[in-house]
Amino acid sequence: MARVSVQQADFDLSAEVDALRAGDGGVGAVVAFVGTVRDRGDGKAISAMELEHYPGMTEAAIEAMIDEAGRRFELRAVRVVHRVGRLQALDQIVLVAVSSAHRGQAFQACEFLMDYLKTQAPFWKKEHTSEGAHWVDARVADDEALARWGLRSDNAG
Amino acid sequence: MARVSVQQADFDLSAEVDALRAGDGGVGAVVAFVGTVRDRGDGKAISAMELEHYPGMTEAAIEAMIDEAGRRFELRAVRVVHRVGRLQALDQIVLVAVSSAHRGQAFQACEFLMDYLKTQAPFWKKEHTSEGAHWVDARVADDEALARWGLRSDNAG
Amino acid sequence: MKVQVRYFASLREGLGAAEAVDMPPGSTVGQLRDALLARSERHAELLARGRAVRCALAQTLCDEGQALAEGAEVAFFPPVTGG
Amino acid sequence: MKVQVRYFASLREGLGAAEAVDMPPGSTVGQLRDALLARSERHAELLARGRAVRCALAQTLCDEGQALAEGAEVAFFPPVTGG
Repeated sequence: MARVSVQQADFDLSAEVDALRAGDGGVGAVVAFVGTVRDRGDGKAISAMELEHYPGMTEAAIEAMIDEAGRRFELRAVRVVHRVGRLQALDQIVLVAVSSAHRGQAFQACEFLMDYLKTQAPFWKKEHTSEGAHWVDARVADDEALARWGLRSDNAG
Repeated sequence: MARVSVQQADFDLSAEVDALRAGDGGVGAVVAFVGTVRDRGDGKAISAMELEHYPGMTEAAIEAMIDEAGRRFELRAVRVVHRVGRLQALDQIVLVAVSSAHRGQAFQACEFLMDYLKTQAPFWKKEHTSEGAHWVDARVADDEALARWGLRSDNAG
Repeated sequence: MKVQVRYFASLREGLGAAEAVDMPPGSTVGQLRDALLARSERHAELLARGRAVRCALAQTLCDEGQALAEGAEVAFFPPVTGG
Repeated sequence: MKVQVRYFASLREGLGAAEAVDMPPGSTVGQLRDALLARSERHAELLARGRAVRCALAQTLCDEGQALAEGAEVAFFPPVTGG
């Protein structure tokens, strides 16, 4: 199974996690993160979200993050799915799923990958609200989240 | 939807997470932990696992843990499913799923609940291996994991 | 006063799922454990003070200093290992 | 030497998805940005030094000191906001 998919289509959480741990009796813990489109942002109703990426670079960047996670944590397998194109409120955006023998490693690796992805993977979000469309601003808090892992990011700042 | 289910039946991860966030446009992040039966323990092949619980107390204990998680973290919803009875290697044992507006809170609450559940919820595991059946020993590491949240456990010790 | 005792996991395998015990009014969970220890060699072995035995009163984890009331449900079991 | 420039998100909306630029041998990514700034008022506004613009060379995040080679693919885009 590919480790990384960037796709317009929705994903099925059960199917992805089943494939992640298929036949691997060494797995004791799976941690899955699903990011979803909120229906409000800055007090305005969000009617749709557009996601753009950099084909080729995006996939390569995420592959490199997974390799780094594998060096830092004891992992069995990793799967990342990120949607692009036009999404609606409540749609799924991203899945990061990690399997490990032990839960502590799985939790850490999954959060590490999300912090990394948020600040280093070339995706851009455009929110459509009742007051028009605008590109979402990067958050300093996301750079700070990555800094906890000893990695510097100046994405937002 | 009930927050806690202790059941013999397997669970479907997608269905549980869909129900958790159904119609809730405030959710931006879901973290789900799935614990599974490994096929080896202490170098011996595990052919089956039996899970026993204390009906009534188990459910009440987990409900209290969810209340505590709700006081500590900004959560939208929580769902815990724990299986009992006879399981096979690779079967799903437990699901802890948490929804929140933000990923950091969801990761922390999910790990907090797992650390709590491991040391304070009345479940007992019996492993069946090629060399016979034995009750699984509690781990000091699980008490230590709970201690990180400022909660003392002397379960293993 | 009557109290209902329940066992789980290895204690249930050795002592059965439940038994009723008559205790003097004002007894504690620890005094109940002492009384149980005297019931049989099996009890003496499985509930021995050196062993890791946890207890719950009214379906809440407790320590042995807790006082019992008429009809109380007390459970003894090994350290928990769920998840 | 020819380099291929790509834009994403708000920069793509303002400047188009891609353009080809001829640069002197040995130029850096920063010198490419300078050359682009001079192309039009639109370029000058969207690639202005005061704005948060990130760049990638050969599909890897880079800084403006990186040297370009013939046929290089350079991308300019705003801070990323995925996940």
